[in-house]
Amino acid sequence: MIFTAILIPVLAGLILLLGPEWKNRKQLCGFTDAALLLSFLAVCVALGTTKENEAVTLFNLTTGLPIFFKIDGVSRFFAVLTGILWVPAGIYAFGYMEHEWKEKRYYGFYLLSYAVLTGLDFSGNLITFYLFYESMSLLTLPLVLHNGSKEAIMAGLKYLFFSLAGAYMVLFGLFLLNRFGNTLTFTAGGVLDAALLEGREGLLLAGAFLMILGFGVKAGMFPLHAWLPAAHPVAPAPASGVLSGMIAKCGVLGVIRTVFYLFGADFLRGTWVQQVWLVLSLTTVLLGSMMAYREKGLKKRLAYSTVSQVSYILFGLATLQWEGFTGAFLHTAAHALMKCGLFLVAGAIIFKTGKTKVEELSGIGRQMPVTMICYTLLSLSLIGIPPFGGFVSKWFLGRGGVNSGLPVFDILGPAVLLVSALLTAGYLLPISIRGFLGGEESVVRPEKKEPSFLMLAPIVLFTVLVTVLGICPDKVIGYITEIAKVLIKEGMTG
Amino acid sequence: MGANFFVNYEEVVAMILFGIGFANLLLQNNLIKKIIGMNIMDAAIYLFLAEKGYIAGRAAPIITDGVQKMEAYINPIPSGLVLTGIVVSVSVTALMLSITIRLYARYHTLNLDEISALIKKEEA
Amino acid sequence: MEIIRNFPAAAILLCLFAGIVSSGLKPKAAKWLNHALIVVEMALNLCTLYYTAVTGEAFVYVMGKFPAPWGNEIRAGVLEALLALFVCGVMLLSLLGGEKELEEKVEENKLFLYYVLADHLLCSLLALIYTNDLFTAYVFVEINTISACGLIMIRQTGRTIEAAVRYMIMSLLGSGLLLMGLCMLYDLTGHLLMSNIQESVARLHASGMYGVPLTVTIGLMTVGLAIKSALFPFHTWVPDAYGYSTASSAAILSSLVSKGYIFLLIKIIYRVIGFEVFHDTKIVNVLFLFGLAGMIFGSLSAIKENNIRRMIAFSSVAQIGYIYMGIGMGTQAGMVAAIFHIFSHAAAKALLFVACMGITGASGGSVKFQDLTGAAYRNKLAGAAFTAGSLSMVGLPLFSGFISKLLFAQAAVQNQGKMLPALVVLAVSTILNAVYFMKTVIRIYTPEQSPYEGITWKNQKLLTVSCVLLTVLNLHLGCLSQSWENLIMKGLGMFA
Amino acid sequence: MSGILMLGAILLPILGSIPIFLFKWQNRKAMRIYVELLVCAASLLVGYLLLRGPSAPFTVVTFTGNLTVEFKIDGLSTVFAGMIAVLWPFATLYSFEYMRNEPRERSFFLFYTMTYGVTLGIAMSGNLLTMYFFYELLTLVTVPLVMQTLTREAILASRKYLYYSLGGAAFAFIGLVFIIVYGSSIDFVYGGVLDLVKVGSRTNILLLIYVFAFCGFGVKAALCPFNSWLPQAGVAPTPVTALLHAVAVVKSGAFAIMRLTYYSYGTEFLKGTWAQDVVMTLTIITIVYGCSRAVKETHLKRRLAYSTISNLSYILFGVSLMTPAGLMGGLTHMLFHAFIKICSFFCVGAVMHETGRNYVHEIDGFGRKMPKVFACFTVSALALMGVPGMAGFISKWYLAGAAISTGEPLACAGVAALLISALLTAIYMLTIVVRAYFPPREFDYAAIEQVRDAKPLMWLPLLFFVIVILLFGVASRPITGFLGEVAAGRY
Repeated sequence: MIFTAILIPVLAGLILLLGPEWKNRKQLCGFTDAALLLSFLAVCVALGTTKENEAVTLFNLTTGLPIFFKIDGVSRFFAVLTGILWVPAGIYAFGYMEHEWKEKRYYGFYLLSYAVLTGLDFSGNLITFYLFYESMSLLTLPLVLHNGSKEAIMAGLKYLFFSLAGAYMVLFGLFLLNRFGNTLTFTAGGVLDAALLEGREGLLLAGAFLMILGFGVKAGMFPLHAWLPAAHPVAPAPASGVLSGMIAKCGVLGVIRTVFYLFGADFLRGTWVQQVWLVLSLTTVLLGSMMAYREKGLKKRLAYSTVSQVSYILFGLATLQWEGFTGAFLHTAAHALMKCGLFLVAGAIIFKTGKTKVEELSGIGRQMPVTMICYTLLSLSLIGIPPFGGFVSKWFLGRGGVNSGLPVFDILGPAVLLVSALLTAGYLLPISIRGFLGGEESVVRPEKKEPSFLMLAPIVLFTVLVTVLGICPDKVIGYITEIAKVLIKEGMTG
Repeated sequence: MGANFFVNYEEVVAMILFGIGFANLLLQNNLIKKIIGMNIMDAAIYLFLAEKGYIAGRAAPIITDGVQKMEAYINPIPSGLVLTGIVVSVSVTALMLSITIRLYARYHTLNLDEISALIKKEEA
Repeated sequence: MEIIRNFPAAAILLCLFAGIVSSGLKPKAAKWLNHALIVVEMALNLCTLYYTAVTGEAFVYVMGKFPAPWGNEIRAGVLEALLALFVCGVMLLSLLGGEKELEEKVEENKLFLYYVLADHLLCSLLALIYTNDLFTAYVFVEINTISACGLIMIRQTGRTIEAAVRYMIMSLLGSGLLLMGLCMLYDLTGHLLMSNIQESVARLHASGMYGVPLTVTIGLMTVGLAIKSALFPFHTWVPDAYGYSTASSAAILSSLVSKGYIFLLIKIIYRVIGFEVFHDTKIVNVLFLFGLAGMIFGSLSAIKENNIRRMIAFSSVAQIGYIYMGIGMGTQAGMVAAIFHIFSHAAAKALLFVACMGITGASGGSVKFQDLTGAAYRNKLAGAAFTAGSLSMVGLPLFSGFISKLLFAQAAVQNQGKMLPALVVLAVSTILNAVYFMKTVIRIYTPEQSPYEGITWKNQKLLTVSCVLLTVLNLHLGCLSQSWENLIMKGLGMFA
Repeated sequence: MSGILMLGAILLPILGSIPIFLFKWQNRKAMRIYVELLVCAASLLVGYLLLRGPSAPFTVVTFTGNLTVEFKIDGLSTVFAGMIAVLWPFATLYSFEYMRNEPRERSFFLFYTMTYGVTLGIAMSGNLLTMYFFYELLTLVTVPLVMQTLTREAILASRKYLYYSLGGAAFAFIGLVFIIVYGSSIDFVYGGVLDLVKVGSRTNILLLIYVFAFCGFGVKAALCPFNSWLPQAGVAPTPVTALLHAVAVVKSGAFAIMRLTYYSYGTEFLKGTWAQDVVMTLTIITIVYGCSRAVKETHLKRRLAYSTISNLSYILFGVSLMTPAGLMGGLTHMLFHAFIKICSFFCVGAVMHETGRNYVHEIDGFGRKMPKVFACFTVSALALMGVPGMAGFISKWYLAGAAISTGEPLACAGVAALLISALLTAIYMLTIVVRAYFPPREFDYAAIEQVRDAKPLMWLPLLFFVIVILLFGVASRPITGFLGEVAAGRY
């Protein structure tokens, strides 16, 4: 079933890419929509029918290198999240892509990307994960450079090469693990073989660090974050939405798999790797916020915000503590929804008014009231104000930091998070304020420019989901705690 | 050393002459002087040989009054070698001179460097 | 079979008489006499070779019935006979190859002189090879010089005469030193026959007397012969002498005459001084160093040269360097390599000079590189032969050059102290060789519209024969070197 | 019997090529059919020989003493000869189309076919001397191919190629002599033939000579700093660049080094010495250097040539690990890189042949106009980068695995170099792909209206290579298993 779930979007995507031009745009959208929904359905069925940790082997690359899938808690979480993001963003694209060129190509790659993401979520071992991870970089490239401007192509290449650089760092770790681990299959608690490891801890730690750094590239972690503010803004808005919302999280998924399923949290706890990782993530949190604060372009500001926010997640993971871990997962979900929603809003503004700069947006709230209300709510969530999803996740992240028992970081971490939250408010809210209150003298009777239903519905959906996540997070927290129990033995007192 | 030096003064002279001849042959630019140098060099060798062949107090190995002991005569072979050498030297000298004449007839100079320069000019 | 013992002496005398007779003959007759003579010589030497190889020991022929230590002797072993045979063969092929050029370029009334000189040259070479008497060797060295000088200036242009003068001057310096050396040696030992000198030298060396004079003597003779065989840095006369004379002269001079002197030196080392004594004087090290220097600088000069003939001449300087490096190795293996290289280089260099004539002939007689472009298409045979010669020089497998290189390297490996410099210089020199020879080959194989007419093999039958046979000789030395090596080893064994 | 057959397989292309030159061939088609038949016949013969398995040594000539010309088939020869035998017929098909409008076709096919025989000779050599002999011969028969166009550039390139190759051989020669003197024989024996009694205390000098010989053979394998001939030799027609300068000639260098290291000197002797460090450092430098130059280069063929430089050093890096696993990694990469690089070269060649465009910036939008060619190019690019599922990944996997198993810091640095190089590979290959498929928005397709896709003779070989690349990528176990056996000396 997993295989089918991947195959459906692949086939649909290939039909679109290799097939002739579609005369009727409606049919094209309908086909894509059907394929997306069908794929999501297949994923859900696969989740329902496949047993936990049952391996579905595809083939062997070479001796000892099987490509296989299996489903565990983390896969479920990410698979569902991917679907929730991918389908609405696809629907949004039907509205948005009307003014773009080469729609067929976009949908084709969009579907293919969905397929590789599904594959990524279900990967049962590191080599399968690596295979889909690299395919993801390659297949999302056309989404980034879609509009074909010089800038977009350059940004696309930058994205590609940074991603590949990250992937190759991962590969180094992969080589090491192949030598010093029992297996490459994701196993809760790690695969390292103590006997083989004897005396080579330093090398292994370096490998682990490289892998974290490598996956961190996708997650926009300092110092390899430069591609993100370049690539996310130039892509079409729905693509930016899923890039920030989901692709960046794939880096996070990679880090989770590396740390908790290959090396094991115990191996890294208290080592220099953890320290450096914490420092890097906190630096990124602060740096991203500050850059976002200074940035004038709306989408670019959101991109920098992504840099900052994804590192919240990394910080949570880096604490290697169950509360931080829970916070990280929550923030993964919440940020995915929020940031995707925000990008869709930005897309809607561009689509309707063509305005891309922050200072041009005075009075926009009166032209697009529903859109901007959603924007405001999503912003509040991102800042971390109750009762939205962002608050819950940051609460856990903060607690994770405080209770981590790490010297310095137990104070510094939460402090940085707070400062960054302040900055977040600083760069998001003025837009709302000026949107609703400013610009009176210029427009006397603002004409309504609300986007079409197709575009508005996903935005509203994300807003609602974030709110729901904020109001009743217990189910999700419980689910995550189950996962954390297995992975993190220490500090599970609460 | 010093004593030997004066005892063997003929050899010393021969060597000095050889050096003079050698240097002339090598370093002189004038063809005729070169040939003269060569002759000096050869003559030095003949001197050396002749000196070696002569043993004071002995006679030439020409038998006039019956066979005497070998100790009575000098060694005749060096003299033979000198004669042969002279023949060789003469022929070589003749050859060199004839070439020199040819060159002089063509280029009106005996200086080898000048001749070379003239030849280069001629070809260009 | 006993009659064969007379053959070496007969061979020398026959040449002498043929030369004298030729001086009264018409050019054509002189030519035929010369060729016939060489064929007869080959037969004589072949018999000698066969005889010595079968009996397994060298024999001595006493001239004029005076017994040693007073008389004059000829001594023939395997190596001498082999070299004599080889010299005759290469000489014949060189003369055949260059015959057309001779007839075109040499004045009609002087052509017969060429063959007279060639006869005398052969005579002196054979004498140098066979003689057992140092002073005889000196005399024939001079005869050799004079005939070679004549061969150089047979075409009377300014260049050739100048080259002849320079050649003469250097030769005279060399023979002067040689003569001085052997006079002193005579003074020290009281003998002129090689075998007797060796005994005395061995005694002197054992007693430790006259150490310095002995070294000086050896030095004088070595330097003298080194000058005559154009060891770097005494090579200044080479490019002119080989570069401007006729092709067959150049071929004979570079592949035979200089080798005659080297062979004499080897004989002096083995039969006059004694290998151990020579080795103890450290002169080997000097030879080794100059050999290495020659290998590099000869090639470097060749690379800079814009005249194909002079380039080949400089290449000879480099190759002579190889031989001296082998001698300078101071081991039996090095000596074998050096002697093999005498053969291999003679075969290749003669081929190169003859083929070069074919190439320049198809380029309006020009020796400048820019005129040679595409010459191999205008004269296919000469082009192919030149390529074969070049490959042999560069040391490609199948060709003789490869085997010499192999022997040199093997000898070097067995010599601890000299291994690294020898190997590195060998490799570098191979690269340099490749640079200038392959540059030429590529140039002659680069097609170009040319004003010069092509030459087919029908217009140059003799050249064809010569090229083909010399190429075969090269390949033979390259592919079936085992028997040659065995003969050389055997011959060296007879020296002692 | 198999001895005669081996000799026959080597001589068939060499001697069979002579009629190409002797006859005037009024009918071009007849000549092509003759060439193809000749090549196929030789390939079939080789295939038959290889399937029969290892053979006893067969001595042809004895030079002097124990120096003989000898052929035999063992594991390593099987890999190399098999690779050559598969690639040659396809490349020949491609070159028919490519050489259609080029002058001097006859001389091209003459040397092209001859090279086949000579390369087979290298593959089947039974001892170091024979290999050296064919190695030198290879230089000679390939020089005319580089010179083919006879432009000034081509002549300069061929000269440089010649000097470098012969120079390299001169140093390799020293290694040969040392094996003659210090080895128990000159035959290829897995594990080496050095006679340690003879060596005695001269270890260091032998190691130095090994480094010399490594660099000497490394000239053909374009080891830095002896690599500058390879990009320059790209002036040759594409079939030559692709088959010879990406596969036959350069891999002969790598093959020779394998022989030298594993079959003559022996890894026992070399492992853990300074010589190993030196050669490994050289290969690591080359890996990174080649890639960085490729990124800077804008001429398509030269870019690929630099890529070749880097990839060849992957092989050499594997070899320099001095373990069976390392040799296996090297062999795997030798085999897979051959297919990948010949595929990418042929794609580029097709572009140059059809449109005459040579530079990266000239191929905007070609992806649509030449879909087959660029689909193949994309596959080869991904394979070269080492995307899993393609052949390139497998070989890198084994190389890196072998390097890490040694546990040496330098080997780990080598792995890092592999990865850096993979990134650079992505940069120089994917920029081409991106340009071809995603031209800038304002790009005018009318400008490349007349561009046509390659003809069947050109893209059929491409298709074959792509299938092989994918096949090796997903189902490599039989072949890697075999290579593992070979590398362990068990075949």
